[in-house]
Amino acid sequence: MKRNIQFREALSSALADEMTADPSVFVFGLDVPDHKRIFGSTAGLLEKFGPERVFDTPLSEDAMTGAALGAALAGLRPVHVHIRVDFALLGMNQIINMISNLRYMTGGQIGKLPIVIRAVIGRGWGQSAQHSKSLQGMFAHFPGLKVVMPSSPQDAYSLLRASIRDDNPVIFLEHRWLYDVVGEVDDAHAVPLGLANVRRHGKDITLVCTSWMNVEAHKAADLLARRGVEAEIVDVRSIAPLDAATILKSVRRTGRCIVADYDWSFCGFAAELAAQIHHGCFKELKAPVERVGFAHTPCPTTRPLENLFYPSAKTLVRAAERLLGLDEMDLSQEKFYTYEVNFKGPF
Amino acid sequence: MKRNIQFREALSSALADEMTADPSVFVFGLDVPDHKRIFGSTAGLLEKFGPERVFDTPLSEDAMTGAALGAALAGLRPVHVHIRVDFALLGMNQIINMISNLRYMTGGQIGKLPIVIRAVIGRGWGQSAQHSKSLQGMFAHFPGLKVVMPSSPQDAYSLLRASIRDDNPVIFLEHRWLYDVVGEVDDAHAVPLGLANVRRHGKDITLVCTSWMNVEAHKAADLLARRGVEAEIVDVRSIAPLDAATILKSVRRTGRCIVADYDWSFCGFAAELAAQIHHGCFKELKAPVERVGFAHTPCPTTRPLENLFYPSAKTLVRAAERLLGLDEMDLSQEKFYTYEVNFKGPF
Amino acid sequence: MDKAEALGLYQKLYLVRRCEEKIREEYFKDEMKTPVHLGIGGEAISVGVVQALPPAALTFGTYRNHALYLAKTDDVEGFFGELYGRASGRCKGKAGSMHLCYPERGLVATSAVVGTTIPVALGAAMASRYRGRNEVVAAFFGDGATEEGTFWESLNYASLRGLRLLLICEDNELAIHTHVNDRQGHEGLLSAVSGFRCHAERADGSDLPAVLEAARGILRKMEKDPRPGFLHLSYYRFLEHVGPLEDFKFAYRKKPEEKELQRRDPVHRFEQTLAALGARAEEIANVRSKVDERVLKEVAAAQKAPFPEPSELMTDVFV
Amino acid sequence: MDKAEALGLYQKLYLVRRCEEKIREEYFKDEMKTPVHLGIGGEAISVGVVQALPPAALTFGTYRNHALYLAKTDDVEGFFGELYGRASGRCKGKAGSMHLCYPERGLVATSAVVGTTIPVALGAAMASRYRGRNEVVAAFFGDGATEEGTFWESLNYASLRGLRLLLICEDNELAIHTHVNDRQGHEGLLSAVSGFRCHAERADGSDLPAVLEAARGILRKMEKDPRPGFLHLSYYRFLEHVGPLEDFKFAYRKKPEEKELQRRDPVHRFEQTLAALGARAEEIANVRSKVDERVLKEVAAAQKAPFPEPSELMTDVFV
Ligand SMILES: Cc1ncc(C[n+]2csc(CCOP(=O)(O)OP(=O)(O)O)c2C)c(N)n1
Ligand SMILES: Cc1ncc(C[n+]2csc(CCOP(=O)(O)OP(=O)(O)O)c2C)c(N)n1
Ligand SMILES: [Mg+2]
Ligand SMILES: [Mg+2]
Repeated sequence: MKRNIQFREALSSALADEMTADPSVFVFGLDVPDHKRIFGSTAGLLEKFGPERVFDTPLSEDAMTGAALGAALAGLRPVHVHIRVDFALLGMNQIINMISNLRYMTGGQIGKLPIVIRAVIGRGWGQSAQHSKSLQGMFAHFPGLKVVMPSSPQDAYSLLRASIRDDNPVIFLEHRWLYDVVGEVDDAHAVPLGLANVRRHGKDITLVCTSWMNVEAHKAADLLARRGVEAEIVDVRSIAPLDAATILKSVRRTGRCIVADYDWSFCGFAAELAAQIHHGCFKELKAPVERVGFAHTPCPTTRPLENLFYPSAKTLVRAAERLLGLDEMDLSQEKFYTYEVNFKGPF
Repeated sequence: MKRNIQFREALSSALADEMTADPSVFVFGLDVPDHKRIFGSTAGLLEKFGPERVFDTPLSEDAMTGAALGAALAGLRPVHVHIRVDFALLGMNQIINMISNLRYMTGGQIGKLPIVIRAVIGRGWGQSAQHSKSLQGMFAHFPGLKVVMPSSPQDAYSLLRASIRDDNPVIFLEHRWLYDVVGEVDDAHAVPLGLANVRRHGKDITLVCTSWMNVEAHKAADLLARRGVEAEIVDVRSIAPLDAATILKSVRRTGRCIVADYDWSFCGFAAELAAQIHHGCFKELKAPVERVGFAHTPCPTTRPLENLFYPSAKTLVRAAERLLGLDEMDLSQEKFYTYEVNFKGPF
Repeated sequence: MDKAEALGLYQKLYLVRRCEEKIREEYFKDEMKTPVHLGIGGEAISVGVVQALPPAALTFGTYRNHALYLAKTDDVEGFFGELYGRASGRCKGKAGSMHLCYPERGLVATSAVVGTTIPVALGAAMASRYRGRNEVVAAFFGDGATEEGTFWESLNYASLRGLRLLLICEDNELAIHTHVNDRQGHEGLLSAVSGFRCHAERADGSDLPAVLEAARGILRKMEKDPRPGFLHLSYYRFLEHVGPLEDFKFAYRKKPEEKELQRRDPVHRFEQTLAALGARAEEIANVRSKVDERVLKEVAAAQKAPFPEPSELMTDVFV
Repeated sequence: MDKAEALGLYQKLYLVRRCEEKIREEYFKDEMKTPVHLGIGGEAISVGVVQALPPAALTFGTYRNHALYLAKTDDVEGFFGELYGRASGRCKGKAGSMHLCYPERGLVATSAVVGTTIPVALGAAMASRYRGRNEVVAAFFGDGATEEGTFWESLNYASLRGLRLLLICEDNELAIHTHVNDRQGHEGLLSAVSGFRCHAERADGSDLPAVLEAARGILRKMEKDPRPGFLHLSYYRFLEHVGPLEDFKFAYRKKPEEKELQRRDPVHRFEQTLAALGARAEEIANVRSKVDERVLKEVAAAQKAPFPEPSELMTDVFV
């Protein structure tokens, strides 16, 4: 069945469909069953599956992360939700010292470790330094964790289903602004983990993007197209395992690349991408890979600084122009995406 | 005064000297004052400074990390010690959500945040997956943290003193095997944070190394020298802030580079180094930068697999040979560093 | 308490209320681009405990910090400047509502990650003890924070070392929309903490004199017998968890009767105390009008104040 | 307890002791390249509690897991294979001593990061409850683990939901070299946990019949009234924290008198129980010699077993 739905509904549908298909799937975490339903992404679940399968927790992220592991070891398929990925840092000991290692440490005696940790990232309403981290590179650094970042309703739906079905731990990171995005979702369309997606074809430059940066990249590509530059957009989607082949193939053709990761670049996933692309396209690259990411500061609250902190379509256009040796085009009349248009406070 | 001392004594001397110089410096953490004294690195302190300045804690890493922050906010200069960096993951919320952010979040109202978190990394006696992480790239990813990795007794001494004097949070990572290394330490020789160190000069290839990999690199350079290859070794020392200039200068000259970071490479500090070197030496590089690091698995316990997990001088020689287009030299008669030579169990 | 002291306290209490009511009025103009966790109903806790604390006591709080900020610092200008994200904000707009602080005036830090300032306050108490003083340090937090392991770790360590750490639990029975009965597996916080070597007291947090008395009482005990103190203060959260609105329409709670609402309103309650102490209507009105004026003035100033310079983005990361 | 049951228990108890004594004998050959946290003095705890638990009960433990591993799985071959890092090790040498486990026989996981398996056991208990069964799940841990916040978070949640999580605290009063008095700020664990809705019992962990009785007692209570149980069992750690040696020469503790050491030796103690139950010397000797033989055989087998193939490095990361 095909429907035009929001990203948030794609998430709740994926959860509902997996919970229907498999009684061992359950969803828990702070605020999961309240009336706000994690910005709508757990809507309908409580009514459909009841409080034994959709439940709240105390403020105890460390223990609840361990509990997800224990439930998985006992044969269930937990989906643990954090309304902000920053709170998952309280569960780091469990995520890194236990979840990522355990199968290996037992010599594979533990056959499956199906745990999904869903977490919201991205801008809101002055989120500040403590509610704005992304952490994909941090998680992907550790062997034993898969890391997924959908950027369209279809991917949100299909990749969340695939993550729940995966027998390995998966960190699933959802950008808050994407929740409002509407797109066609075909529930018969499966997307396996581990594949990048060429979202737009072009021959002049490759924009390798994660999460929200795909949206900015589309806007940037539209602008660049006006002056005849064809940008190709590769949505990484699966941070770990990484589909390097699709990315390298694109850059080998275009010879120019901007890596736009929704995070700090330093020691982040952007660094990994840049390193692999340089290594794999050593001969083909006409210029060094450029990285576009957060300013290397904690995230400020006040809007003017926040706007400088986050990269945008404009940042991408300017970086592409530099890479291509073009003058700066006039963007003064352009309307860029602003949060105010879609959303008013408080969160 | 110059002395030939072990790395462990360089650490305890640095602590003693800073504690003597400044009564606001104190050292605390699990096992800090017991008779083992964190492998000797806190030896003598309890006797000299008493239990108010050198003390143990309960098993409460989260609260103790927060307490270090609170003590710093109240004007002291805490040194918090973890006998394994893996345990610092229990304090991640404090380290990332509070310590790294706080000065920024207060708009600089907090003038100083002098906190040193010392942590031991590296191989031991079958340390397994839960006692073998390094985490420099993970910490360095977050703005607001400095990250330091000494590899010689002099650097252990000078950089620990500099870290304690620094008014910013510093993560200080010490490889367990380095503790036995003896070297001359001049207590008048200051090493500021933020500078890399060319430990060996060569013109054919640059080995950019962290921590223990410097030791392996020296052995590799000796071997390569036999066949006329002159390897330059750059010890990064300061992971954040990073002294890219020194590294780039070397690679621009040699045109070939291996990055040897004591960690997993994927989304790690090795990726950052490779990305920056490719970017900064785009014209001069004769071949792509190679990364040498841990196998991308959790760390196994049994020695034969552990030996495959960790990179060694041999790994470096082979990588250099590939980069230089040389045949593999015969290493079958070579004696490589093995832990057994210096150390018997249990930890 | 005499009338003069009471009028002084009322000035503080009403200032907090007025500031938050002003936020409610202004919020939908979308100029305060920061989430606001309003403390309406809980003002007496901060006002009372701060009054009882030694003025120099270091304090720590949460994202629901407006009352604490104003009670401790009396900095209305920096407060609104911060909410409006202006250069005149106490934290130059980098903090917003959730991280308001003023270390020079003893509000050292507040945090939007639940429970995280409790061990930080512990560290400040350790520092005082290190200097041979063992002064009181205060940490304010919600009932939800007691579910975090760090609360128990901090309580354990403060108890072990006999630190004068005052733990103030502002208990509204809610963590966002989840009732305490769905979160806590003990028979009440007082009994749960009482296994540790601490002092513990409970009081009605809607009643300023009761808060003051309980705080003074526990501080006296802590003075005599150096242990941490746990002060359990209940109150009613009038508004939604975050944002300027009421949210009685949602199923998670019911709107109490008007009389009950009045009973849980610390400003209303304290006005009755004032009357009982002989304060005249115009004395009270006089306090209010001065506060009203001050608040209006500072809001207007904040609205006109410049934003921080772009170069501010990169400052304050490192010293 | 009758003689037959007692001899069966003795076989287990002595097996644990013998295996660990064997490790001590062999350790300095440096062929077991894994840190060993020996449990000599504490064997009765695992043996007794495992005996009391339903055989299918899922259990979780720590790095000090030899007794639990052997009591729960009776897998001497996989045990020594693992310590010697061989392919015949239960975890193919990837675990070593600190992470020994055998999920198929109910020892689901052990961990070398203190406290970390407590919430994992909690999750297993949740899973059982999810399936409508609420079976007992057991977590073994040291006294130090109760200082970690995760212990309190787990206790709170198990109490809240009435889960049959049995928390077994193996209290040797030490965390490495630090005495409990320098770590815990309450008047004893039993009183500290009693604020939560759990059952709590204490017993002498050196005394196998006492352990058994306490474990059976608390399990009965948990059966009738579904709540978590906290079983506080004291014992004496005879050896250094990690490694095969005694360490009485260090100042942190004194060597007890010989008589006291005997009193704290669960094997010695239980031999007296056996005698009292009428077991003859040769019956006891018979159990021992069979165990001795088995241990010798398995150690020899492990020493000769091949190491895992190099290709094993990359397996078992993902399914
Ligand atoms: C560690 C952490 N987990 C989750 C959240 C999301 N969150 C914000 S406030 C809140 C409820 C806290 O309740 P309580 O401590 O009682 O404070 P109150 O809001 O009632 O003042 C939650 C769950 C958070 N900020 N930090
Ligand atoms: C989280 C964590 N912190 C520190 C350590 C280092 N460490 C290993 S064992 C131990 C003592 C634990 O004491 P206890 O829980 O009483 O267990 P016991 O060793 O006495 O059996 C410590 C501090 C660790 N492994 N994990
Ligand atoms: Mg609350
Ligand atoms: Mg112990």
